[in-house]
Amino acid sequence: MKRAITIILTLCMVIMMLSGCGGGNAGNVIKIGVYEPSSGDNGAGGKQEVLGIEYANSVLNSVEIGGKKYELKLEIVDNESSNDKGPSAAAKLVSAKCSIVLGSYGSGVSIAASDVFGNAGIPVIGVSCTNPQVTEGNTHYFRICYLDPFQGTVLANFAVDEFKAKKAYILTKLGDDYSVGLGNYFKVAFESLGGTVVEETFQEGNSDFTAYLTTAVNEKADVIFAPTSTEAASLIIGQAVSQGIKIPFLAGDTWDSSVILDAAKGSDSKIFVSTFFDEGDDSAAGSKFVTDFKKWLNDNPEKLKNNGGNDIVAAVSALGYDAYMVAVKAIEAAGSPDPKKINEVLWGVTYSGVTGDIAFDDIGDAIRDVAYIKSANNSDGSWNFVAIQSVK
Amino acid sequence: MEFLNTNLPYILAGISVGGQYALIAIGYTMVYGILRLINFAHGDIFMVAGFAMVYLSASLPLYISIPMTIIITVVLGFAVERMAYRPLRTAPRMSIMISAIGVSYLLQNCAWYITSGLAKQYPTIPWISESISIGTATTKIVTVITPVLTLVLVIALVILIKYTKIGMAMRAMAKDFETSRLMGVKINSVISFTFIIGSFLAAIGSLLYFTNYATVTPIAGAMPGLKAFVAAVFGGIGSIPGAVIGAFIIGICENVIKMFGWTTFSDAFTFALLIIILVAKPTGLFGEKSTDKV
Amino acid sequence: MNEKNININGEITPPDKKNIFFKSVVGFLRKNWIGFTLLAALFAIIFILEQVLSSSSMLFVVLKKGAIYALVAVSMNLLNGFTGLFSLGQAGFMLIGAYTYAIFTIPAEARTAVYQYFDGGIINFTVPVPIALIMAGLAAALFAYLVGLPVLRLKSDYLAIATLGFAEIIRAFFQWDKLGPVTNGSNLLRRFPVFSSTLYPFIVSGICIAIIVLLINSSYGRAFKAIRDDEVAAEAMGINLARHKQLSFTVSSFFAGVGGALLAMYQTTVQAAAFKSAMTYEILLIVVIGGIGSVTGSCLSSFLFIASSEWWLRFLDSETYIGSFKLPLLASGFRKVVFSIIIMVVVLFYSRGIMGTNEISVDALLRFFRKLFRKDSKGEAA
Amino acid sequence: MMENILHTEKITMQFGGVVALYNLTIDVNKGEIVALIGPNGAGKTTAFNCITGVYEPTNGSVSFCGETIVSNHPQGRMKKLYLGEEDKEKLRVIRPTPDKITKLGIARTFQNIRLFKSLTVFENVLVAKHMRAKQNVLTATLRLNWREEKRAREESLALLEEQGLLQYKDDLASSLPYGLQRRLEISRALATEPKLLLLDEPAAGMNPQETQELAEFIVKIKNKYDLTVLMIEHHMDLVMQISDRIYVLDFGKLIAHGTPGEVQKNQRVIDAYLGVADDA
Repeated sequence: MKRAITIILTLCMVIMMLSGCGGGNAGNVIKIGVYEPSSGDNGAGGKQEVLGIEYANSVLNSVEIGGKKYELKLEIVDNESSNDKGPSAAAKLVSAKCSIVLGSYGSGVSIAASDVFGNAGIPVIGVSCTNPQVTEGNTHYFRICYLDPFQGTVLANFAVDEFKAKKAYILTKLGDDYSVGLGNYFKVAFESLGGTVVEETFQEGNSDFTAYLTTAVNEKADVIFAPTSTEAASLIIGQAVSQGIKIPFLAGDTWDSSVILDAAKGSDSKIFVSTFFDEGDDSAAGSKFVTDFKKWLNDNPEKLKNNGGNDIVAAVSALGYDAYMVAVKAIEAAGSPDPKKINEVLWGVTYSGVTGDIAFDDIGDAIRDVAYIKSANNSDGSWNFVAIQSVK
Repeated sequence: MEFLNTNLPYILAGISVGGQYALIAIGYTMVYGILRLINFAHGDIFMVAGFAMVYLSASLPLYISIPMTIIITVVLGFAVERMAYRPLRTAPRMSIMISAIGVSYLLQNCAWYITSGLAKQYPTIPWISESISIGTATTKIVTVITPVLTLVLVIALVILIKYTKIGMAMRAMAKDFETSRLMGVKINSVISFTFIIGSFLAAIGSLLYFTNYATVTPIAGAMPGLKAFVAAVFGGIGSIPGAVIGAFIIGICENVIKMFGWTTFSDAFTFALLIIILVAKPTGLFGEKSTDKV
Repeated sequence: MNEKNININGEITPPDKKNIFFKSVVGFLRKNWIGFTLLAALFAIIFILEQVLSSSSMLFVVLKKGAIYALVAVSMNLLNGFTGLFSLGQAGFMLIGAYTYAIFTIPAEARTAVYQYFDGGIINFTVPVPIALIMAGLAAALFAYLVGLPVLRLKSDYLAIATLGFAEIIRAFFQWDKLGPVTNGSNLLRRFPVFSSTLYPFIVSGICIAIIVLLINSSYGRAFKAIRDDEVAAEAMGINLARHKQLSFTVSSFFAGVGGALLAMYQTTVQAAAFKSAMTYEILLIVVIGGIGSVTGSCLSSFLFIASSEWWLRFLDSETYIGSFKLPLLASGFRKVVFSIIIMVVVLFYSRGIMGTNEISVDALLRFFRKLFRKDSKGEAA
Repeated sequence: MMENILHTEKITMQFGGVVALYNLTIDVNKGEIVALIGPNGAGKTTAFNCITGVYEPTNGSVSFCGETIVSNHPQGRMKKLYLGEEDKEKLRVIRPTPDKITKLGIARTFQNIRLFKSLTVFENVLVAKHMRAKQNVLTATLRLNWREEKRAREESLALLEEQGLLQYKDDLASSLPYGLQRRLEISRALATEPKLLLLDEPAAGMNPQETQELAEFIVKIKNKYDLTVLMIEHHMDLVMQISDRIYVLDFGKLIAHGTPGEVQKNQRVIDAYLGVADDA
């Protein structure tokens, strides 16, 4: 018995080593790396982002450079939403010789892997990592979403405009750069608009939010700002509903997910999120994307499951789609699969995507000045478009 | 009165959380009492119970899916003991503990694989998920039911242990494992029975817990599991009333800490409490002192 | 790694005071020349590989992380395997090391960016990397000393839980907003100096492991093992339990701290949230798989562990087609399932780990090959 | 007048409600072999544990070579269980750990052999040398203590050779046959350089032949190392043959004391061992 197991284990090991060593780059393939979480805290969001990228790849899977046709192939790794697993996942992409990388959902992992890509000279397009530190001080990280200072300010403005809010309760997750960062920018903006804030944090793995919500009520907060992952969000909403809390919730782009709609459905909670994209967008590009993407989702049960079991288009999917298209544009413009060349031309790439026009400024951030505000419709479980908000 | 009005929700939440921890903590304390094993996988068995309910209730009515969930959990608890702990009965303590960590790792990863890492919405169980108002606080009925149900189950368990034959065997084994083996106690079946009771209570605990918190994730069992274990140690491991009282103390303290705004330290406080009690009274509040024979 | 050959038999050539140290060193080198040659060869191979292969190859990632984990695993083995103290606080001490290193080495000009919410932080000087590494160890050791005072009196499982609890407390403490000017709250620390060559972690870990091995083979190491085998008898042999446990705990934490600093360099960023109890469990599994009480086992298994989890098994995570046939089961997350099954198999069927309490040494290898050879010749004769 | 080496003053040891040892007063003089006998559960090993600091006695004190090494008094940790009268002058609490007592010069063996199972025979003896070395961690790790280490090794080897264990030096202690394990345990105790040696049932599990050898061995090492021996033993042959004096314990109390001849004739001892007539 033991001997048999030993032999099997050794064999497995040998096979693994062989398979681990294999995987060279075939002639006419350009690899686009996808550095996204599919497990961990941000797994749900990461998967939706990957869906957008995969969909884009199914729409456009080849590119012609100098008369030669190259196949575009995705190389997807799971960074496990974890800053310590991220670098080795990134190294996997680097060693697979990707020409350009997309990702990640979650700013912390993006920052953590930044140097790995940077040292290898591979450009990265951040899809929905909104923390300023991602692109700051380097030349290889770009991003196509807006930034937290912008988003925080937008939401603070919205809180004051819409609810005449004087006091905000901010709930952020410890150790989550996105959450802490956005909370901080909201606080700064909200205070500069004359409001006061109460801040609290929760630990990873926490599932009891009743105490936090009670504090929000006792402090007589006018709005609750909770930029958290969707997992925490659904817990917060559920417990708020059962406690009968009527204070409106505000949150950033992460809450733009069907998970939130499910949690809020049938209750009388008020949820407002800022996001990059609105499904009801009536621009030609936007509506075409929404229809086709939904069809693609519904044709693939597996993909539908990854989207959370329904075909509501998450903003991050749209962003993922755009990021892919920008990457392809850059490859075309560079006229080569060489990462260094792509990096150089990326600065000048412009693209009209489903989430708006994209061009990079001198830090590598997309120039964006509007955010969509949506609210959850509690009766039919969909998003209601509220406003396009820009900063004053 | 004003103080009570504003802070009632914290206390309520504390008592409810305490009840849920208590149901998990009993599983820890019973297994530890008999095998001297920290069953790190217990929290994950609790998590699996949550997922079982999610998947079963998707296709079956509640009156079938709830008993099924309990059965699955009990079978899982039994199987874990059978496959991961029994072969190591004579191995050093550390190996068994590591096996427990391995099982916990395995269960979490399997859950991750099956759910593809996405959080699942827990089904609403009628009546107990409705909201009620107590004084100034609004909460779910389950919050109120939890401590009551916990106490009822604990009393039943204490009676079982005190007055039945198998209960006597369990007590004998907790006192002296080797001697009870020599006296003809069927240790394997008693151990299996212990795991079955522990898993049963964990399944009930998961029903109450997830009705309250509504989302199941693969790591949902880790923190409650650890806290429940701390509660068991706090109360004096091996002692069932100790585990229950420890669980309530920890549940309430945790929420009181949040009430004062020390949210960063709410988990840390639990552990600080544990260390203080361990250093001051190494056997916990109600633990029995054992002296090593030299 | 082969530092394990160090083996003092008291056969040091006598008197002549002046030269005695020199002579003993020479004697020591002469006796262990094969080991040192192999070690030198290993370093040379890594150096050559780095010149030949692209530096981004997964091999180097695994080697770097493996070397760091080897150090941490050996330090945990010193405590759990050699002293018999079941401690689960490793991640906490690594955290202290990582933060100490990061805080004192972030260049002044980068501080405003890193401590963006805390006005650049309050520490405005940097120390050289080697000193920061030692400081990382010392900080962890100091903390371990303080923690050890109350906690080490506890017995086995209680000790494990108490140290686990301390690690959690440390983590919460480092995330505390009020300490933000020093620790940057719960945000990332980054932009500190990191290593690029694989040789760096190998050399640092190598030196540290060599020191641990020297300690284990010294009189103190014997005392530790005596405590592990039988506390009562050890005490009756005049070994001060409290002092020796404290010593082992502090030394182990020192190297965990250095390991934490190296890990910070490897990750290029540090964040308290990453140092969870899961990290301790991972290291514990490495120790167990390698064999509790075997230094070379810990080293070997840390490379295997890291390679399997981060490299070899990754193909299980992606859907794979052979022709048009989709391989079943392969999907995101499957890698971890397979990995945990392998771990369970090892734990259940090889509870002594790869090496048990044995060590790989040059002598043992030679003996092994000789035996193999003899068996072969016997077979031929028959 | 012989020089007193060990004196216990009214040691009482109470575990919860059980009094394991009550007001035990014994004296051991230099160069003697003294035996402590009594039926199972009489409190003999408890007495050893109190003397060597494993237990902290509820009451009483122990002095070694005229110096108090263990004591308890009304203000001590065990004050709730304190049984004696208050003695205001003895306010100093002495609560030594076993290692300090070993260092003073009392070595012991255990009833159920407690060797370091995963260490070799040589290392088992070498461990005992650790406590007397002047090294610290740094010097030991960097081998700056090589001189000391060398001496310890030489002494240990010499000891092993003398005890006839040299050929087993690289074997694991747990792989030795039972009799040799006993002998190793005694050698290990000798390596701590004791003045007083406490032997806890050294002849347990031995046949008459082996017991006889052991008797000679004990006398031999006593003379050679200038030792005093206090031993617990059930083999009456051995006890009667080599001990100078005997203390008899029953149910935690001292019931008899004297030379082998005296004790053998003592009616209480006979009752204790054989049971009172109507009991039997």
